[in-house]
Amino acid sequence: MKLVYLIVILLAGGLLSWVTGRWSRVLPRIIALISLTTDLILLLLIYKNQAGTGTGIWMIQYKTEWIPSFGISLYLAADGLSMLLLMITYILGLLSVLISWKEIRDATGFFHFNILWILSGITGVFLSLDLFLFYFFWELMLIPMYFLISIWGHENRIYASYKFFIYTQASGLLMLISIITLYFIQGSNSGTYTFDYTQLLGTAMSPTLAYILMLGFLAAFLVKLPVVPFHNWLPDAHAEAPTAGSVILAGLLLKTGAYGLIRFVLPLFPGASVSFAPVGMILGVVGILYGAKLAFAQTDLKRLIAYTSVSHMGFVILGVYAFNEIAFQGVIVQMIAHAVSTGALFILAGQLYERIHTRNILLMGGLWKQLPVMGSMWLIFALASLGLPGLGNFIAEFFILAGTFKSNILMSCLASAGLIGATAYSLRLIQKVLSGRENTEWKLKDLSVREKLVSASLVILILYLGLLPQKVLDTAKPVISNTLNSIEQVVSPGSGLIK
Amino acid sequence: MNTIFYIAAAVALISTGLAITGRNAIHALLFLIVSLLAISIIFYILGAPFIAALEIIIYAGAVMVLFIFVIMMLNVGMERETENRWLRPRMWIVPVILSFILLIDFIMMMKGMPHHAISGRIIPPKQVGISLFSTYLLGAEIAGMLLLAGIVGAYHLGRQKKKVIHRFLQNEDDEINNTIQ
Amino acid sequence: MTILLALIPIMPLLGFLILACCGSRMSKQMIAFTGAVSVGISVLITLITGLAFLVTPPAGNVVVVNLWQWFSTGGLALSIVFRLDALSLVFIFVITFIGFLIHVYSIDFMAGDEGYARFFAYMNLFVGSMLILVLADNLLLLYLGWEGVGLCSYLLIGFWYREPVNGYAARKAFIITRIGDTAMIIGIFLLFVHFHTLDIQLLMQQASSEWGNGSPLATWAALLLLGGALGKSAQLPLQTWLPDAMAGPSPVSALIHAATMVTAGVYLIARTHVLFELAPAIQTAVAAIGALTLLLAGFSALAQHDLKRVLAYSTISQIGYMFLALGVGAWSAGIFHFMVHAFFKALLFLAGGAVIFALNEEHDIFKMGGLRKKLPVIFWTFLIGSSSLAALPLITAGFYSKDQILWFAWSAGNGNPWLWAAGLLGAFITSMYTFRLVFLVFFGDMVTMPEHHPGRLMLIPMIILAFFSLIAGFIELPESMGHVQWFSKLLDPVLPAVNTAHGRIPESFFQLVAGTISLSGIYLAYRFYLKQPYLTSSFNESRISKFLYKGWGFDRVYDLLFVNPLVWFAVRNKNDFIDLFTSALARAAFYGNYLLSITQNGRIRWYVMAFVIGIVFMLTIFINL
Amino acid sequence: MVTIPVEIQLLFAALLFLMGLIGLLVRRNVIFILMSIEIMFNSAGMVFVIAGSYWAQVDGQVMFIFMLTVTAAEVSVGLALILQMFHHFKTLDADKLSNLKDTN
Repeated sequence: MKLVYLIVILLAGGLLSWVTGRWSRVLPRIIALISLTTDLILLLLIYKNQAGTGTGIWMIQYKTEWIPSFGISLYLAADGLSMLLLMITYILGLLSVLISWKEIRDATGFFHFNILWILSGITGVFLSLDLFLFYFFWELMLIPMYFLISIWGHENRIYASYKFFIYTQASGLLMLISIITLYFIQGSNSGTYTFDYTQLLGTAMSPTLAYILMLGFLAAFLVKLPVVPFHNWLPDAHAEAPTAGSVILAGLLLKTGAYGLIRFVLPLFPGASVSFAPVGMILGVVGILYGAKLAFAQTDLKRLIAYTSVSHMGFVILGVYAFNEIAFQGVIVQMIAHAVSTGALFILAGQLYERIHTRNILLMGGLWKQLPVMGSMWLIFALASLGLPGLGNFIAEFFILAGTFKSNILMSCLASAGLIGATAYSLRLIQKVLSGRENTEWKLKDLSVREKLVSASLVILILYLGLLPQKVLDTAKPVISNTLNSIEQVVSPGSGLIK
Repeated sequence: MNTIFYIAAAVALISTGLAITGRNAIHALLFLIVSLLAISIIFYILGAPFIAALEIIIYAGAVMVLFIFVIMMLNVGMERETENRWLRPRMWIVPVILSFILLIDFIMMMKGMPHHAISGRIIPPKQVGISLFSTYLLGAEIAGMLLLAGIVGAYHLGRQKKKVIHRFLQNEDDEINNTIQ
Repeated sequence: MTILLALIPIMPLLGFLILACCGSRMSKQMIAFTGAVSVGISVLITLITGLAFLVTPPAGNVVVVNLWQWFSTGGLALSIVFRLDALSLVFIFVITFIGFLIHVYSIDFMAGDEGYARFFAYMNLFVGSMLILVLADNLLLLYLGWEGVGLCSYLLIGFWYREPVNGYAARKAFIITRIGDTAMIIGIFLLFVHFHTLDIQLLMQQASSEWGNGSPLATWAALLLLGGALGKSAQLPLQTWLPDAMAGPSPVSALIHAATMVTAGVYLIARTHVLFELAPAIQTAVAAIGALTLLLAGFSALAQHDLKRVLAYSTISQIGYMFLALGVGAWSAGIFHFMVHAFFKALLFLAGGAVIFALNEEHDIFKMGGLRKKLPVIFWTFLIGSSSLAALPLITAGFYSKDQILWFAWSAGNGNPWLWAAGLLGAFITSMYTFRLVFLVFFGDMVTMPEHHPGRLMLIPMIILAFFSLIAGFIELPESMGHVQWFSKLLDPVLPAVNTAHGRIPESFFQLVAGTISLSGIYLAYRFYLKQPYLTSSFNESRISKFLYKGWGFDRVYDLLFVNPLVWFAVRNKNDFIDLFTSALARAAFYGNYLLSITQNGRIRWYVMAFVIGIVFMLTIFINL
Repeated sequence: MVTIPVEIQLLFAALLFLMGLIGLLVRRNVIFILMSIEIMFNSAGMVFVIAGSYWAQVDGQVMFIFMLTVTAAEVSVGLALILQMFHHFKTLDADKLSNLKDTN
């Protein structure tokens, strides 16, 4: 039941802030803060008493009928992976409310309604074990995000929001087809028609059909992730969204794609996934290198950061298809570390935009003189993004590349070249923004206390991930071994694929 | 009788052709009336005297007179130049080709019918009346309602509203008024 | 004692944290105090631990301190562990001691700079990272320090960030070293996948027991690690960043780009010498690269005009000597030269920095001259450093270390006369370009008057370093003169001794040759640059001088081959051609809409026509079915 | 008695219909358009009558009567619209009334 509260608190908080937004500009913000804090505390409580109602790898689960005649149930469950992702969801959620404090002045009620509803959609995605429910939440997070971009975005927001919506909606529909097909196949096999994930696991079907259905799921997740030929929505959406929108998009929405891969694609279609693995790895490597190349060429600050996401998410898919524990751990750390580091970069870009009202890095330069604290923050997170050891992204990339090296040496070496690309674009970013001479005369104020608080918490998080990642690794371990087992059962144990 | 049918058919086709090609609306209408009269003869030959009568009374009489009224009211019957401008020879090509294809389609459709001449037995008006008010009673009532709706609609649409002036003209009037004042 | 060991890297890091957090609110005295004292405490602890280590060697000759478990997953468990053995002891001594002196020097040198706190913060971070690098027990922690020093190098090269050129130099340094680092991390993957551990000692044990001599895997592992070493130590073909790195402040050049960071490659190879011994081909490659680099860089140094660039090429060249030593298997000789080089090269940079400081940021040696009288302390210290670099026989430390390398280049198992000849030629060039500097800067006519006079805090470190540049050689004397082996005995538990093969010619003959070569180089420089300066100007005009000045054209080749095509592609494809496909879809939809809306023209007859065409079409089809 | 083949009669009706169709497609004057529609209606009704006569049934004629009412209603509304159109736009050109088009 606690899991339902997690979602309901956000939904109710969203409605409340919309209503109160008529009377006050500040009230919605406070309501959003309160509901997110409540969720975070609740989540930590659940995490602490994890020996709850759960069975197997699930720490806690809740199931009740929703539409019994179609076999749809309200089936929520959390394991280590969901816990980690939910934690980062609420933390980034809190931060995105805090960073919008000054930025958003129009329709704050509706703004916070959208934020809270996106977050509740994400919560639902991370918790649902019923495929129908999952799809429901998958769409739930889409529509408020569309509003967020199209109402509070920058100049080109309408184009960006359409593009975002069409890409994700179209790919989501492909997943819906797969879900329904799976539902009917399983129903005709066993006689009980259900969307229950645990019962859909291990549905017997021909390898070709499984492959096609997997492609349907992959369409949704790879677009969301995004993987290179389907990444075009991302730079536009990230660049045009308001800061909070960019943070949530980069930090959380992209993670739902990675989460879907681990939670649904691999366990539901283990055989097909194994045969897809070489393609997946190639997609990952292409994403890493091509994303880095594009990031290097950009002149729009937020677009640049957006393309670094493409590059970093390439590591995720590479690690997922390496099929070994260390790579999986890397994927999970990468999801969190990327959420923190890219989220922080977008926050900084937003704070800079508030001050100078441009995103063109050719107009910036020499900002270090006036903004030393902000400059240090830029430096830290740019370094995180280039994978400096001691920060979270390094652990992730090291694990992923080491794991990939076990299964495919060539791919690992090519992906390692992405580290050089990351160095090139991160340093270019630093140089164009912070060093050199001032290209434009500005009188700027350094970070305020609120902004320092936000940045400092992210710095602590990224350092924690880089130096003491063991807690995260332990939390994620059961999920990983479970997923690997399901794949191992399909692949003949002696094939040497899984180590 | 057959000869009469063919003569009437020829008259109907020729006068219809003249009606649709005519430049002058009044003349075209008159040709159309001739065509309708010829058709009513055909109806008579086919053994439907009541329908023949209706054709003359309602079509050739009432409907066509309505047309003439409207043309008279609008006073547009004599505008040969506009019609000439509107009717270029080129414009006839495509419709005629289309109609020709359609005609071939019709003929192809009729090919499969059993060869059977028409009996020409006369069906008296009484029988029509009985059928109309027994089997087709509901249809007759709906037709009545349709006519009512037609009347109301025609009245509403045809009413000359006092203040219907184009907004550009209205502004012009206002300006004129202003200058006068 | 173990906890003290952990404090050595922690103290500078603590200093960094304090300066980074509150540096902007501290007074200059406080900043200088925090920066220098944090390193100073490290020096003290190093001396205490070092003495304890020497007096009562601990069990197994190592001290290990385990701080916390870093992570443990997927068959890889790593901890933050510091491990002190003789090799790391030499390194931490050099790092903390020279680091401290340079901090003291910087207090005066940087006094007028607005980024005072930033400078000391970066310097402290550098010292901390470098100490982590050399104390690391496992390869990943070593890599952490490795990248940390790379970062500090980047930050300090671009310290004067307002000049875009400095920024480019910093970027170039970071990216080129990162290329080497990437090779290194792939090597780490290789080792991890095969041995499921990254603990250096375990790795070395398992490698020597599982991999045979010359096995392909060992060769690959050694090659990849060598890649990292080449990048960091600015050896061929990744040497191009170091001359540009001179854009940083002089103390930075002294500490990072001469004494410590650039020798990290030497440390790495010495640390993983087992792998290199298992891969003779790669070890030979190390020697060959060293020999080639020392020659190329030496020749380039002859043609430079910028005081610091001469020293930079000289550094590349001297590290070439160290690589040569490592390559022939003379491990302790390489480390010995590292230590001696750290003293005299740091001294040269500090003295050179003082000259530049005195002449108000004048870098061109042809605009200097006759400073001997005006700046006597700088002159004498610079002269001592130069003599040591030029390996002036008997009295300088450089003579003993370089002589040892030359001797082993001939006599060691992997050595051969070619390597020796290259080293000898290098020694000749070295003494020539070194005294070219001395003669041009301190002798001849006064060209520019010194405007500032370096303070005491700048001079004292130079004097101390000069002292060490002279006497450091006496802890390791060759067989023919005294045969002192303190240094190599110290390193014995870590690094194996050299196995000499070609020992027929007596060592003293080689020393004689080396000494003569060194002196003749000095003499030639004297003839060239002091007695017949017109020769210099004609040489400067020549095409070969231009070629050498540009560092053998490596930069141009790299630009043409790699940088320009990549940048061209990146800039041309800024808007991502894949987007064209998706926007083509959108445009097709728009065009379809446009076409259909043409038909929506509001004309009844048009609609009827469409109607009729549709009917004709359908009827025709249905009838013919 | 009449012995005209039913095909000929239907062909005649079809010819009339097609003439009306041609008129509808070609003419721009709304009055002529309305007249063409009348012709088409009439020919369609004629097919009913022919069919009724063919089967010797009364229903064809009943249908014609219905059709007549439809025609009457249509003509009255149509002519009223023509009046309004002329009043508003001072023209009878059907192509001038193209405000329904998609404003692109």
